Amino acid sequence: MLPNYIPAHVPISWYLILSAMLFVLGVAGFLLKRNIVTVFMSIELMLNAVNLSFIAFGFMQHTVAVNAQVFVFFVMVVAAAEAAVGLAIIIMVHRNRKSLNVDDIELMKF
Amino acid sequence: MERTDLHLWVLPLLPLLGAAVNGFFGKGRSRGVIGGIACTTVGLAFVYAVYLFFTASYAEHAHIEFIAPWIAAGAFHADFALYLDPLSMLMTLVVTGVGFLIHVYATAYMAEEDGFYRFFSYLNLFMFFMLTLVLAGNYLLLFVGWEGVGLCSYLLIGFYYLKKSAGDAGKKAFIVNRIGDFGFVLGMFLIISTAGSLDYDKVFMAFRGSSVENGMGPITIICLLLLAGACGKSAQLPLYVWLPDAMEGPTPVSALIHAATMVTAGVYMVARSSPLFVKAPDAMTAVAIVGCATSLFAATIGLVQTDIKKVLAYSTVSQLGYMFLACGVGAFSAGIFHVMTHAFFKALLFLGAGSVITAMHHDQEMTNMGGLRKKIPITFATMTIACLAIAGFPGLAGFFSKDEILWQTYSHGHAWMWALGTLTAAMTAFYMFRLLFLTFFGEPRSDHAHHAHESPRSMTVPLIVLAVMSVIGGFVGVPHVWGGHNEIEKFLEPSVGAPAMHVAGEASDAPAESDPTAERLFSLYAVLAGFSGIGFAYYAYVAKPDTGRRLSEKFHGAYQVLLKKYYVDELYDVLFVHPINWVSRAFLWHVVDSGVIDGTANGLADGAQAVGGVAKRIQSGLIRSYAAWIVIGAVSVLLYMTMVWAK
Amino acid sequence: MTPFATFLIATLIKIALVLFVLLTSLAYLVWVERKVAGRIQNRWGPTRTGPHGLLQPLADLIKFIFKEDPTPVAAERLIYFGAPFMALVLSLMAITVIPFGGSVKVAGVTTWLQITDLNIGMLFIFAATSLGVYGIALAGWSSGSKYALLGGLRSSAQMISYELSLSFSVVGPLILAGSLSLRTIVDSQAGYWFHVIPKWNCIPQCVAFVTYLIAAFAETNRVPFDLPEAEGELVAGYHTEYASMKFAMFFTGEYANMVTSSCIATLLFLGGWQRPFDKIGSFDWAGYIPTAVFYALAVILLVFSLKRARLVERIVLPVFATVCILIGSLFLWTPFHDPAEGVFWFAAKVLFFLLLYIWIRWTLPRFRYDTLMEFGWKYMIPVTLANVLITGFIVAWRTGH
Amino acid sequence: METILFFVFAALALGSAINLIRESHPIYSALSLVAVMGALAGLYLLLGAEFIAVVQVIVYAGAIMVLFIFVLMLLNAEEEVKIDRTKIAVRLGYPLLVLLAVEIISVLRAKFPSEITSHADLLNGDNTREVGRMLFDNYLLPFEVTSVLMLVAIMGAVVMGKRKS
Repeated sequence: MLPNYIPAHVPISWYLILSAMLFVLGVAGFLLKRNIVTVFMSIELMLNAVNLSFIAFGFMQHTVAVNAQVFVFFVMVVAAAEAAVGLAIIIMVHRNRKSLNVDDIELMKF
Repeated sequence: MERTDLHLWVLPLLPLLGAAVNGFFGKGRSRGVIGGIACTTVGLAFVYAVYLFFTASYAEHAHIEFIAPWIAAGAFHADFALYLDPLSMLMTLVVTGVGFLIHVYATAYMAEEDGFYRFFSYLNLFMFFMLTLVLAGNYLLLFVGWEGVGLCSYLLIGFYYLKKSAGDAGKKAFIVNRIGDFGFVLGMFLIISTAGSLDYDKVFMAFRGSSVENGMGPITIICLLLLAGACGKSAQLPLYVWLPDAMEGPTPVSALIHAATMVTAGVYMVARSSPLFVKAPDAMTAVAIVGCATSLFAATIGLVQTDIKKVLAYSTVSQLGYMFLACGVGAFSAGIFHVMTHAFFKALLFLGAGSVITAMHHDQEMTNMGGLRKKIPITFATMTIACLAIAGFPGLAGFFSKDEILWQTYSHGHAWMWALGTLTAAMTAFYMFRLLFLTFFGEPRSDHAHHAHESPRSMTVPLIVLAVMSVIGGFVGVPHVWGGHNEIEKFLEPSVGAPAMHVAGEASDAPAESDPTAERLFSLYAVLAGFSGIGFAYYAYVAKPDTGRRLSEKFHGAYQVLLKKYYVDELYDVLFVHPINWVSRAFLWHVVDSGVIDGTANGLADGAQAVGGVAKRIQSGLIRSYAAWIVIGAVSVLLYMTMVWAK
Repeated sequence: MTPFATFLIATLIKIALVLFVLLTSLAYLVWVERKVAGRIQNRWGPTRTGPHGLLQPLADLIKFIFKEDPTPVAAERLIYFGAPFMALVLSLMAITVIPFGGSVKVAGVTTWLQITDLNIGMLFIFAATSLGVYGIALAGWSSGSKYALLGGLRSSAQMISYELSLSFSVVGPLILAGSLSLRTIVDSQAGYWFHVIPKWNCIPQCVAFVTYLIAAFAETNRVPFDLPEAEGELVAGYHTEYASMKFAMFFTGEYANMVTSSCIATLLFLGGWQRPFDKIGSFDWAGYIPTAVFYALAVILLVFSLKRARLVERIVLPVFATVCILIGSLFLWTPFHDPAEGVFWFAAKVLFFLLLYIWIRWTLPRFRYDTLMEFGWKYMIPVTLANVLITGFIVAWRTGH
Repeated sequence: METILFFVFAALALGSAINLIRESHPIYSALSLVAVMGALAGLYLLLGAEFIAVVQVIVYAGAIMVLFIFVLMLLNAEEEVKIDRTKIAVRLGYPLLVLLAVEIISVLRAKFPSEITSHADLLNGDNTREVGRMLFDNYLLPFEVTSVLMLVAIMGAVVMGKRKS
């Protein structure tokens, strides 16, 4: 646990860059992973990266700090809903196609 | 001016309501219900019109009722506005009144027909459009009604759409009217460009100041174009050809649309535009010539027709010619007066004819009739009255109006037109009584005629009412010389002005109408002409029944020409129909349509297909490649942003 | 010393202390359970190792350490090894924010009897417990055996389901206290109604109290909710494949969870370290209860020792008795009494809950799995939600919003 | 001190994120994602958003990821098969990613010079209350909407889960 009275002196840009990296890694997961659940997880990773940048921005100017947190809160809620539905879909897919490989799931095409 | 307390909108709305109800829910309903709805709506409209006639104040300046904005394009404005002045009031009364009677009549006449609800919804729709036409506050709305009645007449002429002739007749009416409408539309454009508006009051205001122009000025052109439109709608030369064929429609339709109301729309429009016409004497002359020529022309054809409805059709055309003649010589009020009286007796004639036809089991050939006067006395009586009226028997409606027209014609210095008009009057009398005699006198010439029966009351009552109207209808226009006050002229004066003021300049040398002896004399001529016609008809068809045959053999050529209606239809076929057909088939269809248009369309389609064939590969169904595309997009956007921020 | 250094040292000391106390008490909790179980089932429980089997925990420990530790071939090794640690660590984590009493002043440094006071302590506990699932689920999955897998699935499902009702039933007291800091929550429960009934949340929040207990039982996989290790059907549930120390970790983790949940119950519903009795007039009679209790304990021990024939017991029990007397007398010494009293009451209440756990475990039968889930979703959650709503309305009405 | 913690958490986050991609077994990826989330929670704490930090742990790590792992166990997912039907993602993948990273970071560097540091007044953060207040008056409507969204999601999940194929 971080004690409360330590002053902050980490440049915001570091947080932002970190979040950028995480985001790119999420994209990478999306592009390169084959297991659909993992792809889904990389989406979550992207969401998290964005959340981090939200909080960082909010921290940069404390007038919006709380708004930023509320926003992140909403993002989390939506992510939860998304996970519920998405995983249900994945289960359905697995039931029907006996596979979790995104490349096997290609019926929705021309 | 914006007083909406008259609620004019009720008038057109009521029939529209009936049309909607009958059209959407009428199918399978009992005929009583349908007929009830149709008649009730129109009847209510009539009642309200009468109420307005007695209560509303529109005499000194027209009452304009703004309903809703319609078109607002830059400086140009056209609203849904209704316009009530003596002219439109009179027309409304005629339309609703006669219309109501004919509705009632039709409930019985059409009782055996299929598509009963269809018929009545069309009929109500026609009433709606006709009232819109009459009450419109600007030319555009008038044009809406104009086209609407055209549509309804098309639908109703082709009501027996299983009969090819009916369908063709409908199409013919529609197309011929298009020609006229083309002129009308051009006229409206010209009005916009000159007056900047289409609202009556604005237009008239704009032209009031302008001086009378001789030669081809803008006003003259406008008037001529409007005349073209009127010719189309009112079946004047050279566009009259559709009206005789329109007799394919059910008889009530012929009575309502092709005798009483719609065909008079042209006259109404000309009278409505009188402030323009009076500024363009050349156009007036044109109107007069067209009218005079048409009346004579149609009358001559009417002499020899044997189909009862055809005879009536041609007489209608010639009567319309009279009206145009009246307008042309500047006696607009006289024209409208004749519109009214004509509405009565011509409707009566048609309905009577319809009654005869039902009695004859839908046989329209007069050669098969005869001796019906015992069989169907009421019809006989009423039709006799009508014939007398149209023949100008003194004291009946036709007498006053026709007399007025002829006198005005002469008094405005168109002597030879007067002569032709009088001749026409004689012919009119002749062929009308020829019809009467052939139909009702002599011996039955077919077993249908033997077993004819009088029509039901709902048919005879309208006949009687109309007969009464044909008798007394004229008294609203009794000229001073017969001790009358010519109320109708005074009544219409705010709308169309007094005849005396018209035809500025050239009427000066003509004998002024303050010449009672002359006027009496001329009406005497007219009456004599009428009687001579009647007498000759009696001689030819009652006294010596084979006179007609002998004449037709003696003047065989002329007879054939008349019987074939001067070969006008054939002429038009050769001149217009066949060339147009050929051009359409050879060039427009095979080259333009199938070549250019279809080629373009198919080409586009093929192109789209080809592009799609390539582009569809993007939709591989593989999420990851979609993601890759998304990333490519993001990368490019960010690249652009970095570029922008670099500077 | 910089305030930060003192903070660090104090924290470290506290951590060490808490950890020691907790672990030993966990060990003896097992002993207590077995004893009670024995009594309930009309037998002796452990008696051999040490007087009254007091050394049993030690023996168990040694046994755990020296047992063979086979690893299934099908196991996902990394997770298989990691899971027990995860389970234990996560279950211990919650303890860090739990206050055992008021503040204490040692060597001029005042500190709370609590490893750290988070202003969102309650949420932190939730975080820890919600992570607790991982240990079990992963263990079940990684040991590569269908029993373990099913057990893991079951327990994770069960824990997820009951976590909801657990949190909901906690919300009530939180609303009343208007804070997430456990210390504030406890302070909000100070005082008495008519000098008799303590203003503990378990009275206004009785519904939440009951639902919390039920949910806590489910969370800690205790009877009647110990489906994960339903011997009949799943052998031993998620830790079927675990033996020796790894198993011990799960074991300890479970008992730690028990303790944690008991602590939370105490803090939220039984007023934490608040004493249950008001002072009569100015006479603080309740202040002497600890002393009395310890003295009584000493007396009991001595009596036992007289009856015992074996030499060991003759020696050992009096020693315990003297220790008890010492502690009891310490309570008469104010500087010790003031902080320690709170700890005493807190411990007493926690012990009460633990005994409740044990008692129920040896009294009730086990749920069937579907009925368990149904109960959780169809009864617990609605009831707790209703409680939250009503509490919220009442508070809003009282504060006039 | 904070800087150190930042680096620790950042390193943890990045490492686990990389591991998420590197691992061929979904469960390991899931676990590393959990680790990322934990690290992010720590960073939130550094940024004085302790409420969000804890919610991050509870909701993401404690609920969502548990759900993931649960599903993975349910479907007993095994090592992912090394087949790629999509050309573009495989061929363009790495260069694209590098480009993206470079661009984003360059933009960030351009817009946020490292002078801008967080300010301390937020760090004694007891802004849970503020968040709650904000949530229940400024953002009440969104809050309600999200609750409806949740309901819908639950229904959808239940329906799909119950359907027997």
